[in-house]
Amino acid sequence: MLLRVQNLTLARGGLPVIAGLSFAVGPGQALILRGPNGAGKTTLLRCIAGLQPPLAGDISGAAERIAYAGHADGIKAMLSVSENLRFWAQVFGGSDIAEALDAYALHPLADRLAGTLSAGQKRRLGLARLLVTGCPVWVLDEPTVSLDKEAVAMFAEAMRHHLQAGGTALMATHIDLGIEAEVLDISPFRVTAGQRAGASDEAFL
Amino acid sequence: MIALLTRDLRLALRAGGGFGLGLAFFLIVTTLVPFSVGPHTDLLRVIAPGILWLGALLACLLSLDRLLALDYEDGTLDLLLTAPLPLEAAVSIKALAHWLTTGLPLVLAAPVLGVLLNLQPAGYGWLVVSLAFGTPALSVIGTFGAALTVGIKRGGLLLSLLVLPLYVPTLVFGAEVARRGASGLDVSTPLLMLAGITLGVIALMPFASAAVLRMGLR
Amino acid sequence: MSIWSYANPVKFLALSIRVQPFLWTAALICLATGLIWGFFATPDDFRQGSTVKIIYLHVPAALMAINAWFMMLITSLIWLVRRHHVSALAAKAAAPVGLVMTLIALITGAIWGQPMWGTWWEWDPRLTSFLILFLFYLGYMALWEAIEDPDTAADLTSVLCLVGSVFAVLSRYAVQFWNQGLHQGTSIPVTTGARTVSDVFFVPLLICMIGFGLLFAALVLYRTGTEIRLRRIRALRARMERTL
Amino acid sequence: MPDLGKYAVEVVSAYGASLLLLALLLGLSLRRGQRARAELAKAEAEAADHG
Repeated sequence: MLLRVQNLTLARGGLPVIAGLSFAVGPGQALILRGPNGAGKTTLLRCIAGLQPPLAGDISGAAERIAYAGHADGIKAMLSVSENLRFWAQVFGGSDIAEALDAYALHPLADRLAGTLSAGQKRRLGLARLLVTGCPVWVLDEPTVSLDKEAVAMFAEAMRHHLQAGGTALMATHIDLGIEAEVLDISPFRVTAGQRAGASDEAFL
Repeated sequence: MIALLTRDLRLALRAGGGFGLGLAFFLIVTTLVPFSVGPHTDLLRVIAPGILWLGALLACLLSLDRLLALDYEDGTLDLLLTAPLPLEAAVSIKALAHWLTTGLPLVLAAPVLGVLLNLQPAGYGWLVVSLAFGTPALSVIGTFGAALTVGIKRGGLLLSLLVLPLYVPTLVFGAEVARRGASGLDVSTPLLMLAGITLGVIALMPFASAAVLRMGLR
Repeated sequence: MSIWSYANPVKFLALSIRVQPFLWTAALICLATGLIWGFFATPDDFRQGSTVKIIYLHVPAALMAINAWFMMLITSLIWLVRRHHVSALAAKAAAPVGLVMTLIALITGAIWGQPMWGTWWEWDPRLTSFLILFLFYLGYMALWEAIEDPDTAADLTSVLCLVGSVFAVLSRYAVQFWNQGLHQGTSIPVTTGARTVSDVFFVPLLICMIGFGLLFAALVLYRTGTEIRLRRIRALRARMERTL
Repeated sequence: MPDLGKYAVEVVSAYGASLLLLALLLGLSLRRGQRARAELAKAEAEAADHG
């Protein structure tokens, strides 16, 4: 099913950030969002993941099918790697975590407490969580932060696998993952000073 | 849903999970009472039900602000919001986990501490019953307070200020049941009111807590 | 031109500037006449002596304390349903006024009861429920200050106001049950309407009530104007930062 | 001044406390209002320059 966004208008902290954004991502496709910091990439991804309502416009094909990965990856330090993964697998209805452990070579760390992992290992665990959710649409915010070279390769491999299986991916990232994906620069959709987009602060201007 | 409950219980029981915190606080508060009001057992006997109820209430309050704040800080709340699990259910599970790890131990420990305060023999049964009926309401109302203050730095004090007025009905009826039970009077009316409030709170509060969480995380 | 057009903050500000002079003068006149008439020209009560004169402050303040919370409940609902900033800011503006009204009701109630009850504070159900209302006001105002984003603050405080109202009523009956109460019968029971206060006291009391009501309206209107101005400053600054 | 009898202290203190509280509320509200108006004028001036 298609993830389609039409004429989306977004606000952050009471001021409009993005207006009139439209795009669509089909099964097996990946879309990389580019744009300067503060252009609203995170706001956009949170909105599509359903964490934040848009000011205007609509999003279709997202309900209950999105696995979101933000800056914080929801890992509990006092639980072991496998306990963390099993928890998220059960919350999303699945139960098999072996495949996710393989994809990110986490087997040796399976019983270690997540608190003892390095930033890179914890990030790999966060990405492994995506595999256990079984959601076809991945919405990722800077997934490759604090990953070393071969971890990035693992992520690219998992991404390729996900796309071949008919999955969709929408992510904000600066590095080139070496997978063919369209690129969308959201700068042209930024709201200029005078432009009104119905955000709450405008009621006072 | 069960996954969330088992995870929360496992987290609470693990080292540093704060399982014994509420219990220890309850013990300390109860032992401090005779130091503050004097060791006259007849005085203690009169105020024992009220003190035990107040101690249990404060112990519940103490362990609330870590309830949602930890999940907020490490991003779990955001991810739960995108999960197929309805937020109302997640919030109820959180309250249940809080009750199991804090409320229930208080109910079991109360009679033991009743001995310290020279509680009348007739009072033990009704103390346990009133706490068993009342502490779930304390957990659910507390979860609402925690949801209100989840994004606020040092929200613990504000949480108490917001939640204590909401605890008044439960405290009044709960302590009344314990007090009447201790002096052998008829407890039916306050008990019914206490149970009514608790059931109403359990049924309705999660919707308010979930709405507040969605607004707060926006 | 439906009433909702005044939901636009800038338009509301203009309206409030026009209306306020009349409101303030009317409030002043009512308060002055009511209090002076009640204080100087009414006889003492045979039982309570001159303390009955405190009624002209206690009853209106108590009435306004409850109405203020009720007004905040309505405006919170309007904010949650129709997202009008003015109503959320009006609720925020009304809270301190309600707090002071509750405080006045508590102080005058305690002083008034002192000769009869023999103590400065008597855990009487009605006075106690005003104490609880005082805590609700405190919590409400603290929550407003604790949250940076104005919209989230408006949302959370609105929900707190709704939930708080339910618990305020619950506490009212819990406290009634908890202590049979020594408070004298309601002066003007809304339900039965039979006045326990003889006419000579009643007219100045009514004027005082209107005076307190007008004072409340004027104060809230003024404070809402201030809140709108503060939000406008914040919006202007935010927009300027964005264009730099 | 009416003869307030033996409760004069109570009545006067009740009126005094209440009027004091009202005056405080009024004063604080007015001061806060004035400050907001002044700051708004400044902000609008700055906005006009940048506009």
